[in-house]
Amino acid sequence: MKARVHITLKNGVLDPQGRAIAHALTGLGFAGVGDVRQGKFIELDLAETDRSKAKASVEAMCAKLLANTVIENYAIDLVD
Amino acid sequence: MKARVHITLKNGVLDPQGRAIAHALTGLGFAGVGDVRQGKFIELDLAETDRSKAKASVEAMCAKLLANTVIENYAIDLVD
Amino acid sequence: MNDQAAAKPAITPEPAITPEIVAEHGLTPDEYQRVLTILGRAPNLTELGIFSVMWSEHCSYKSSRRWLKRLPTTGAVVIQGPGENAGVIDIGDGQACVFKIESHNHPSFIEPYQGAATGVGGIMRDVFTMGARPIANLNALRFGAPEDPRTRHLLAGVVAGIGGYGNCMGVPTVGGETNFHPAYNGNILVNAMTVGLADKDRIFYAKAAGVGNPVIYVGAKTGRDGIHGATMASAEFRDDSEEKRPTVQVGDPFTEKLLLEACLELMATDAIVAIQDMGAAGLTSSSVEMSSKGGLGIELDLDLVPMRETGMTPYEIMLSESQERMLMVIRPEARESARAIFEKWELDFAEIGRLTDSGLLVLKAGGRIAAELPVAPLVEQAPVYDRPTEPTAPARPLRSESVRAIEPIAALEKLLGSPDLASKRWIWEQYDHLIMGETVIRPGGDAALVRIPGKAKGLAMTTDCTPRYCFADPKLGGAQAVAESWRNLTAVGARPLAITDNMNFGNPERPEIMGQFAGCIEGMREACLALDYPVVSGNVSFYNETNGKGILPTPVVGGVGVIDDVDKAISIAFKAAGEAILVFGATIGHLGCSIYLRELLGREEGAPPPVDLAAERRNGDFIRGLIAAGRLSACHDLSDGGLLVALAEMALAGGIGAEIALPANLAPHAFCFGEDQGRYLATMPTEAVEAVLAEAKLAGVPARFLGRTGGLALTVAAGNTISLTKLAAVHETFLPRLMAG
Amino acid sequence: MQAAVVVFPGSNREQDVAKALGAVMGHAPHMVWHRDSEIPKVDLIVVPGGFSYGDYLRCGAIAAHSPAMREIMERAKAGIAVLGICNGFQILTEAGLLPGVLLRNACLTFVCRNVGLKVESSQSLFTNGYAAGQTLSIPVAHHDGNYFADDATLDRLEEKGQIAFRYCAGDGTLAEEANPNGSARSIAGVFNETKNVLGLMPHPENAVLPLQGSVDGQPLFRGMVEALS
Ligand SMILES: Nc1ncnc2c1ncn2[C@@H]1O[C@H](COP(=O)(O)OP(=O)(O)O)[C@@H](O)[C@H]1O
Ligand SMILES: [Mg+2]
Repeated sequence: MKARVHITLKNGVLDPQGRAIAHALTGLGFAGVGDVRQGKFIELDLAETDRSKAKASVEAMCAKLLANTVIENYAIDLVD
Repeated sequence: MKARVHITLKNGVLDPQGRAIAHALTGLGFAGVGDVRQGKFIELDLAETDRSKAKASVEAMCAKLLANTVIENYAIDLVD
Repeated sequence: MNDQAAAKPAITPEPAITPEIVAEHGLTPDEYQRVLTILGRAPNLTELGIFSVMWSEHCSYKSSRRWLKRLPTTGAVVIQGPGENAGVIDIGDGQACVFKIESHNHPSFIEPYQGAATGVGGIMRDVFTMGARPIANLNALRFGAPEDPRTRHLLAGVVAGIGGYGNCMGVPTVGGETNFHPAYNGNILVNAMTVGLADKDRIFYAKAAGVGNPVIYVGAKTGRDGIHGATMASAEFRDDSEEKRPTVQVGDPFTEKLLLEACLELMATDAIVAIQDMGAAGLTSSSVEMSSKGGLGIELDLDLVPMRETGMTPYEIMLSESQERMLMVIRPEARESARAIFEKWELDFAEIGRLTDSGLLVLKAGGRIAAELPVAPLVEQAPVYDRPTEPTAPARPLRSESVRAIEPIAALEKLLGSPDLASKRWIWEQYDHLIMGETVIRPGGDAALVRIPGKAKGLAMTTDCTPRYCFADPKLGGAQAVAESWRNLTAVGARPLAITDNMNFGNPERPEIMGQFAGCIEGMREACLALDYPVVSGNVSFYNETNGKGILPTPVVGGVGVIDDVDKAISIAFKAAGEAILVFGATIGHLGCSIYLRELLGREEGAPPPVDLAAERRNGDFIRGLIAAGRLSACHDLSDGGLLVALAEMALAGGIGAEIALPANLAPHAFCFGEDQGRYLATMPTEAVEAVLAEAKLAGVPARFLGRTGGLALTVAAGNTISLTKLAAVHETFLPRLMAG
Repeated sequence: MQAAVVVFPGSNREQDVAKALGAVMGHAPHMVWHRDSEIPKVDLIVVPGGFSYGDYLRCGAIAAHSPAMREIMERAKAGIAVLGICNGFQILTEAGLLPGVLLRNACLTFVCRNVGLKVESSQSLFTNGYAAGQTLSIPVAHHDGNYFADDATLDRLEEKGQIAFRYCAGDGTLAEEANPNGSARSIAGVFNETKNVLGLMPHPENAVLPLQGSVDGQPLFRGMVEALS
């Protein structure tokens, strides 16, 4: 099964990257661009077929490696 | 309205980060991790309220700046 | 003043101050009493927050001040000693070198990448605040045991963070040191040093002047970053503090690069009266520092502060540690020209207040007074503690007979691959150490050497400390740290000028820790005096302690020296085959506290090698003379690991082997791995040896012929040999293997 | 000969290259701030190394859309020489002036060290100071130098002699270990089809003085100045 993980900065954590993008878009003439936040999108192929087991192990992956839980949140969807 | 953009590497484009993640996960003892791909997830606040107009302008942002279409695909969802 | 304060009390509604709130702000009941006396009333929360950060260990140096006074801070080259954002020394030709070291230990343990990155950003701001362009960065790192599960993650993050920030700023990171020891498992050390260059007559200070002059905020916007960072850096870790994490500061090196260029552009004009970066305790310490130094009052309208988040309270605005911000006082007529410069660099520029003659810090928000505090007492009446000290018990000297002998080559092979002696290439290749194009001696040797643009002369720089010596004998260890940095500068041919220091210790409320601190300071004092090597800046980091277990006392010394002609400088690398190898300084084979003892025999004991400052100076001055006269081809000071380790490093650096003989009067392992101080290894053409030995004798500098360079192997006392290929493999594998997991 | 160095917010090797160029030209190049879409009439435009716009989003992506870049594209099409070094190379690829892209280094870490470089072609105004096949020692200092293009593109580049430099071992042989960032076919620098645009990751501007440990970057600047004077 496949796991799709979204990793985003916690609220209030500075996102220089997002700010630079917003600034650049405005510079390119796109009007009305407000706040921009950039996160990561990670897709994993898993051998695991049991949904709940897969969920648990991806949870662990996020906590251990994929996300920096000090400043980032993560969200997991499973697709089979 | 809000736009959520997923930017992913095209097939065949090598993904050093994705590969490193897969390797690290296996090293951490997670079994059955296959291919891993890392992409970007960008959230934009837009002043635009008209769906189709918003869609069109985000399309243009992706083509022009947010994605490098030589190696990347993009997908756009709008949420209001 | 108190009456005034009473007349218009702060009226922004905020929770009443309870003993719990006071405690949460790290103020003792006595300290709070002092606040009440100063104000003649109870503070509101914002005012309490301001007191708590200004009186935190980090900002007030309340436990260390009394001891820091002992350090020699004056000398012929000193333009500005401790007390400003960074130290300033005269390097001739109308130029000044501005440098300082700063710790970011706790933040780096919590979030290694951002903690280290913002540490580098902070120290660079300290240096360019004074009008200097940063020309080099260094860093001193201490991690826990390599096998500790956290070490790899912390090391990877810290190195990436230092590189990520410094590389983007375009400042070369040219040196540092990295050690591992279980004592740092729960408290790593990340000390960052920046060296900058300025015109002697264009140094900028924080002293505010000119009642009515505008107070200008420039740089990044203010968010809720790292609120209470300053108080955090002053509180001992408990395991759960990994849980209740404060908002971590995130660094934006891109914005800092713009801030650097904008500030230097403005500093080329005469717009600036005073300038102060917003570091720990951001707007609070910068505004208080500027006004107190100028003996003036300051009035800020917090509604004018550029904000990144909505609904921030005065408390949050004053305590935010958002990065890449500066506070300036400028001449009113320069307003528009100054604004234009910051707008060109796409940075915020906001006039948020003015200087007053009231002697008060007055904060307005929403048309009300959010805080009103007398500036002078806030600074001058900050608590100062004379904490009880308990001297470290003298270590029992260790008889070298009691130290098992291991065949030198076999021992060398193990030592060169051990954590502290293994190559740190994996680290410094992640730092851009070549940008600016002036790096003459790169990382991997003794001191780094950076040429001064457009001149023949260069600045040598190094960071050094041997914590295991400091633990066994704080006074000796303090002296040794200063002496080793002096020696590293000398080994490349530079004249050591001055130091900056970063005192990393445990909980100062424990007498034995204060004893270590006092001891190290005394030792540093003696060495600085003996070597004419004053302290011009520094930083203290206490509470590096988890669950009552402190780190090894780690007084890191950052030394800076000058060489008149960089073409005369020499590196550690062997340059040619068939050259003579000499050792200068007395070798008696002192193995107490040695790496040999720890790494090969698992023993951390004995007294550290004695430091004879007179000999140190004699030997160093002699070596420097030889280098200046172009009579040496390579030189390396002897430190961790001793003679054979240094010889191997020289051979590996030059890709040329060597053969040396062992003396009859000393046990091989003592001769090869003893850590006697004040020594150098050097190479020279054979013809030169006789004269050099004679001159050394005259100068009272012990010197002895060891052997010759040549071949592709290291050979000790005919027979025992190892190929450079094999040595290089051992030397270069440790870190890459550790980091690959 | 006249040259311009275009400075973006976050550029940081503009002085290094200005010094290296100035030394051979005998006078300093124009330093052009990115917002001035007016670039003076020059024979060579340099896009220097650094972290333009913090390397945010993708290295070079944001700078590639600045007014200055639009002007540079015009000049390049008109045959003016354009040199992109490191971040400059990334910007030129993002702008479509050069084929391929530069991905994160295969090792994932920033790499700063002298590398071996093999000169693939001396037939250009940039490389005429070298002999084809010559090996050089030049520093790299980047996080994203992993050159990537599809095989068809790579084949075409090879056929048309558009590969300027390859990473190599000291003896000139191409080897995995000698490739610091995982670049496809060890490619370190490429020309556009008309060879008036060169992009490369290594920093010849940091290898022009003896004190820098190598002067192998010298011929590049000397060659350019001779060709363009
Ligand atoms: N964290 C670091 N950053 C940059 N360079 C480092 C770091 N750690 C070690 N080095 C470099 O590795 C070399 C060896 O360090 P060290 O053993 O401390 O030298 P010494 O014993 O002469 O003080 C030095 O050139 C030093 O600059
Ligand atoms: Mg040394």
